[in-house]
Amino acid sequence: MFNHLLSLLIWLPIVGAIPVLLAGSGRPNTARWISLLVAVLTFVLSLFLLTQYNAADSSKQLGESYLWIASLGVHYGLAVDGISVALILLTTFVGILVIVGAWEVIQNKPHQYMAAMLVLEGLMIGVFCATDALLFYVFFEAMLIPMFILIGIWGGPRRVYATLKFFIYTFLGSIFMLVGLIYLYLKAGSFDLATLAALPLSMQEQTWLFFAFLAAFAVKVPMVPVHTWLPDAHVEAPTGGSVVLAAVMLKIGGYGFLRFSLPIVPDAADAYAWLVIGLSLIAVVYIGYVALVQDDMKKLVAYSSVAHMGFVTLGIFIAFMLVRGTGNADAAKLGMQGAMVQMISHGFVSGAMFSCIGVLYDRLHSRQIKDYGGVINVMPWFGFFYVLFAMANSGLPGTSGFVGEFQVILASFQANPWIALFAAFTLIIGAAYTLWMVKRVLWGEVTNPHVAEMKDINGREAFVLIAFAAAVVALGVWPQPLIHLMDSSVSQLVQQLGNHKI
Amino acid sequence: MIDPSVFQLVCFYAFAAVTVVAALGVITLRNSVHAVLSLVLTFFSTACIWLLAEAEFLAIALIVVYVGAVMVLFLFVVMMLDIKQEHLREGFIRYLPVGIVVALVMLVEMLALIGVRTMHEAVMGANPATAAGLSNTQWLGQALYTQFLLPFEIAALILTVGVVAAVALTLRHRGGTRHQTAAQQVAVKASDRVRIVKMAAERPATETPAAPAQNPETKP
Amino acid sequence: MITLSHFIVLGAVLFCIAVASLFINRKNVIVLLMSIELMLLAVNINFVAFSRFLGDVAGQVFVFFILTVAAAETAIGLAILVLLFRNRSTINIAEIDSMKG
Amino acid sequence: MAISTSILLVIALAPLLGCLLAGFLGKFIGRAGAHSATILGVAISCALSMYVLYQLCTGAVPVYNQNIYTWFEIGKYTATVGFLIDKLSAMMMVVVTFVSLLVHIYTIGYMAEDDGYQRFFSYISLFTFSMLMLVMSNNFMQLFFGWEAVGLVSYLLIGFWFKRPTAIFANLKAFLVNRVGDFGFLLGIAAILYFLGTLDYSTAFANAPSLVGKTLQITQNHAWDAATVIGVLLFIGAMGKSAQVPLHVWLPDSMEGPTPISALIHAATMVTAGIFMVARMSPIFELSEGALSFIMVIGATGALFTGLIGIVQNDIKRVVAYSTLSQLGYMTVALGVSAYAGAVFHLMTHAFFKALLFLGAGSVIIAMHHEQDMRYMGGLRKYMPVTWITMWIGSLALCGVPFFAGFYSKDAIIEAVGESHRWGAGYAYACVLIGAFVTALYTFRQMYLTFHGKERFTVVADHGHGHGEHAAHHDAHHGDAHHGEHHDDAHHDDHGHHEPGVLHHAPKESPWVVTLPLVLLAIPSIVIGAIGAKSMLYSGWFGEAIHVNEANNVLAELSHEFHDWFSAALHGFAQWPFVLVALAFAIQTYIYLFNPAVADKIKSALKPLWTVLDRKYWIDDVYFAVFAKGGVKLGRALWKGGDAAVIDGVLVDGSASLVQRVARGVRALQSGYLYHYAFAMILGLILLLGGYWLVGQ
Repeated sequence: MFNHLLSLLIWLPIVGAIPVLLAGSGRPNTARWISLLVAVLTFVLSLFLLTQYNAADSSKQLGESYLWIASLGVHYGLAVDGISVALILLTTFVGILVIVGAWEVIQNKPHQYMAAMLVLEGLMIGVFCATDALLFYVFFEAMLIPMFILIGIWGGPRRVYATLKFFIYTFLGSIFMLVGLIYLYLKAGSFDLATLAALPLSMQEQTWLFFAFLAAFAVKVPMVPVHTWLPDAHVEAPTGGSVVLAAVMLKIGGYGFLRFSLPIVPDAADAYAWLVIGLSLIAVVYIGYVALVQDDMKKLVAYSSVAHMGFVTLGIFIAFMLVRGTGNADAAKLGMQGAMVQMISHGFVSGAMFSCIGVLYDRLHSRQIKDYGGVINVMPWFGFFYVLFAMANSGLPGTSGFVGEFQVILASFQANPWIALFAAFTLIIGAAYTLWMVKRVLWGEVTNPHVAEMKDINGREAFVLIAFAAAVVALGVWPQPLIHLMDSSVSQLVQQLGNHKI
Repeated sequence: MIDPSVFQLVCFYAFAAVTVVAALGVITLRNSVHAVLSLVLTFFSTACIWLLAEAEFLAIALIVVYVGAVMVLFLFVVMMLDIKQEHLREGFIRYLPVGIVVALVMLVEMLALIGVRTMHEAVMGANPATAAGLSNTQWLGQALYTQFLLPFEIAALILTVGVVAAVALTLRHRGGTRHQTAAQQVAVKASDRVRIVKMAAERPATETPAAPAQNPETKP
Repeated sequence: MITLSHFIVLGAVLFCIAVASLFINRKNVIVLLMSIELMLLAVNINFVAFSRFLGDVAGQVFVFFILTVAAAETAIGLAILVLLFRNRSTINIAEIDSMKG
Repeated sequence: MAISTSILLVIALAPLLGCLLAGFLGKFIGRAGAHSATILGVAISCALSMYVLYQLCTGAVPVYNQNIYTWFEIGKYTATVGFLIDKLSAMMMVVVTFVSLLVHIYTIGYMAEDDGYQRFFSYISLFTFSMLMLVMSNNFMQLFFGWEAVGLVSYLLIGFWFKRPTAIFANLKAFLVNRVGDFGFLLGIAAILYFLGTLDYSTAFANAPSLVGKTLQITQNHAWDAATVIGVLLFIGAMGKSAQVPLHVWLPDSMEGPTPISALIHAATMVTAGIFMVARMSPIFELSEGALSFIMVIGATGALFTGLIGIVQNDIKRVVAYSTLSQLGYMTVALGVSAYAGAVFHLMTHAFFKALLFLGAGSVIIAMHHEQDMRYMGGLRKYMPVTWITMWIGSLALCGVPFFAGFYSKDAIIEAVGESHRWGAGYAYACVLIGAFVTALYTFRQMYLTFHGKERFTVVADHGHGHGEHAAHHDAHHGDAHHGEHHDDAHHDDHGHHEPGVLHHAPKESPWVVTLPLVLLAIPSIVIGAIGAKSMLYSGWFGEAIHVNEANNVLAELSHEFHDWFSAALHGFAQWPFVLVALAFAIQTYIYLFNPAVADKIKSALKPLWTVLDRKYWIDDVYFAVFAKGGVKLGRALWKGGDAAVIDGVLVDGSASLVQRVARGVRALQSGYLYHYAFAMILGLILLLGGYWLVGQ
């Protein structure tokens, strides 16, 4: 079984979606239970990764490779390293929670919703496993389809605009990547990522390729100024869609930088690191201010996601300045690890925040902050979780939100104190927008009579929030296991950064 | 005695003239029925020209299939539909110059491209069918049933599809007609016919649910 | 002596007449359909002529197929025409612009 | 023999366990269960802390410095969770757990009728845990954890009565202002990692001398001294947490929280975390004259100017709050002149007497049925003698009257500043000296207004209102205009009283759970100074924990004059500070006991000055206008201008509408008429033929 563990992880949820669909709208509960079963099975399977994966070994493991398109030499190639394992676990973990979270919330065609979620989960795992660039691309693009459906069918009133924007934005970005990949294929005669990483390229070629990859992944992350699809998509998406989008899909952008920009075009990435770092800092400061004034909770959290993902790109690209500028490989590792931890942490925190907003939305059918106020009076347990996640969102030590930001700030100070200064600004602005929202939503007297009728969270919602809370606190109190899991892979990446290709 | 080649040439010119005149008639005649008949004439004289080219089978086929079937279909439709002719002739005069100019330009271009002058030299040689010791029909038939068997079958299929499509398109379902659907009658189940409803003999008195316990932490 | 050019010129003339018809009979679908028949005929003449002059059976085989397909096409075209007339009570193309972008 | 790791773990985790029990199982174990669990946890913690301190004092054990577990390890960078227990941290642990224990007990009485009883206990136990993590830490990461965690608890507790707009405004403000400090603090930690390559205290301090001569490149041709950068950045963190000017604005507002919290967090422990931190980092601060001067000037400014505001306050808790600000200023000045031991010593004595004053004020507030305005008090001494006496003890200690605890610490600070030759020391000396006078002014005013003079409240027997009506425990505040978004709501709190100064029962002494802590705090407020002065201030009691360069050691110079606690106190009567206190005592006694009308006359005579003080130098107003409103305005401008207009409007939707416009133009070609299409085809054919022809030519 373990020989094909990765394939199993990818295809179990996708194939599992078929019986869910077949269960049909007539038997929604059957569909729900089947999809939960599939999601749990996938999660349990993904736990085997921890035993099967040898964290001490930096090479890619659990590999599978079959010739897929013989005429192009495309392989169905899968393998994982520590970073992939962490992200796959995040995906399967969130996968269960979105199914549980949508249990009775989705009344319209629940079987299709669940099936879309499962397919999406499988495809996302595929992205994290693929070692063949074309396979990666296929998963990368295929992912858009279930997400498109999720937002387009179960979304809010402006879902058509949001889905189109989401689709066209991401699609436009990835087209550039495809062109880049084709160029690389013509040059190297293979789509294998390891081969591409070893391919010597001139600076001019690297520059073109770098911007092609940047277009694809910057949109996905998203980085300023191509972030505007995210708030719209989040606002219109159903809760589960938002959770998956924020928790896992955004990570694929960061992951793409690691798998493509860094090893394939290291010299161009180094030359343009200033650009990415600048954009990341703009994300932290500018988006922080923009988030401050949002009236819509989901939009606020969406903007805060952009700001937090700024730390991911900052952590990844600061590594160039450290390795090539100062030669401090350990600091580069610190920054890179910070970026990785931030990705995982943001998965939990933003997922939890969107779940919380979903809980509120299910009761009042509004996401406007002004419609709430004094929620703690009627929902004390909910209030506990909301404050916990808000604190994690504003980077309180002891929660996962702190770890990544801390490491990235420490690392960026090694490169340039000014970068650290702007990055650390998140401490103030992040707390400001998150807690101001908490203040307006949670505290105070109940002013809206509908709020007074709201019931505290039920067992199902409690399960979701407790699971997120456990992850957030565990990672915040003891991040070392996660860091150990990714350590050798990050070391190898950092080592690759130093290799000049010209 | 006339030289056969000259006779052929005369025949060709005659038939070609009829063809062209009839074709002009097709496009200019006011009455659609006349136009169709004119088209029939065009086909007929073309068939004759094909006979000059010793393509007997096709010539006959053109007359039998086209004139005999397709054109009749045309006529049938034209006569069946109650078409107001005047209306359809609007713009005839207005667009005539354009049509002529375009047609002439195209003709010139085509002729120039084909290189009519050089082709003038190509004289009809021996009939390949005769050279092979076959009639034209045999010659064609052999090719059709050997070399072109698959396209031939496909052509048959296309014809069938065409017929089915034509019928499907023009088929009219009239509302209000009552007819049986055998499939439904066969597929019926007992549960579709009788529904057994269980009901309580009397309804229990409804109780108001107890008010939920107040949470002390939230109470002001 | 009949040369290849005779046939080809005849074909070209027929084709151009059909083209002209597209302009002057722009409203009448029936005539338009007939124009298409004319065009096919013009092509067929060329095929037959080339087949004869080059001694290649393929040309005539092709004509055979064209005739087949044209027959099917005419049948469907006329069916559409009937349908059109039934629904719109006209075959005036000027009134049919549902393909408008 | 060494300090046992398990004891330390129990010390840290016992309050956390109590917190979790009270917080999550609060409903299940009930009120008694909640307070028993938490008090037991803190009591265990307190007893063990005292044991650890005892062990250290007797010299039975060496300094404990061990890691518990690795938080992260990346290359050469590691962050651990561990404990460093020397006398400095042990003393802090005792102070924290002792005051916390008393506050826990006091809370039983104070919060008796509050719905959030269990929640409150949970919070204060969580606070105790966080504060212990802060002081016991042996590395910067854990320090930052504790640092932020106490901030979180402070946030939760200030907003404990979350229905009150002023409370939830104050807690947001407190958290954000603290975050400004933490911003600097985090950068300071990053700078330490950059220059010293470690987050561990002992390694960092051992490497600290290597900072000398190092610089941080700020611009191309500009560099700052490394030690100064680190020092200033770390101190910015202390400015936030310890409410130093100009980040002091949150502390007075934090009085929105229940009084036990004001005593525990906003007087005795959390706000002194900054002082503790600077003392802990003394090996680094000692390397930078610039940073120390900066600290001294900031502290001196706070000591004097926030004290002045205290004079005009009418809310009993706010007077104490401003006095806290002022005293924190004193501690900071002491840090600035390298008298770290003096600062820590004052921190300890202050913890006791200020907690006493706050709890006493709370006792008064209970008696007055949650009336906090001193203008409606007066003459309370006969109703509540225990509170009266203990508060006088606290006040005398605060004023630095000889023999009381405050004397030894405060006098040492003032003298140390006098001895210092650091840049700005003259200004600092003037500030702290005048500050002593100001301290006495507001302290005696408060005591007289509250306990002496005529009763300015009336008791109306009204049996229509049961006591339960007043159960809504809201420490409403009066006499202080609030500059928040809820400016107008500030006085709309639902309140036991609708008319100020009208009570339905006569005030009476508080129950024993309230007075016991007062008495227990009064004792150290008297004696701890005499006991600790010689050893802690002048004998290098802290050992390696505090490092002072020989040239900066002002306390060592003072130690020549100090012989024993008794003669020092006698000597103190002849010193300037005491003269000033006595003068203030005379003035206030005259005004408030004999001629109350003078107060109003002075007030109207000095109207402009009074306004300046009443408006708190307009600092709050400026901050609110610039940072809060300005931030929102900037955010809105960026959102509407940047995101909505430029990115979405021009680039995203703009490109879409461009395509749309082009398409609309092209759409005209698609007329839908067959003959148009046919014409297009023919045209194309003609062009194609023509093209071939031309090419063929």
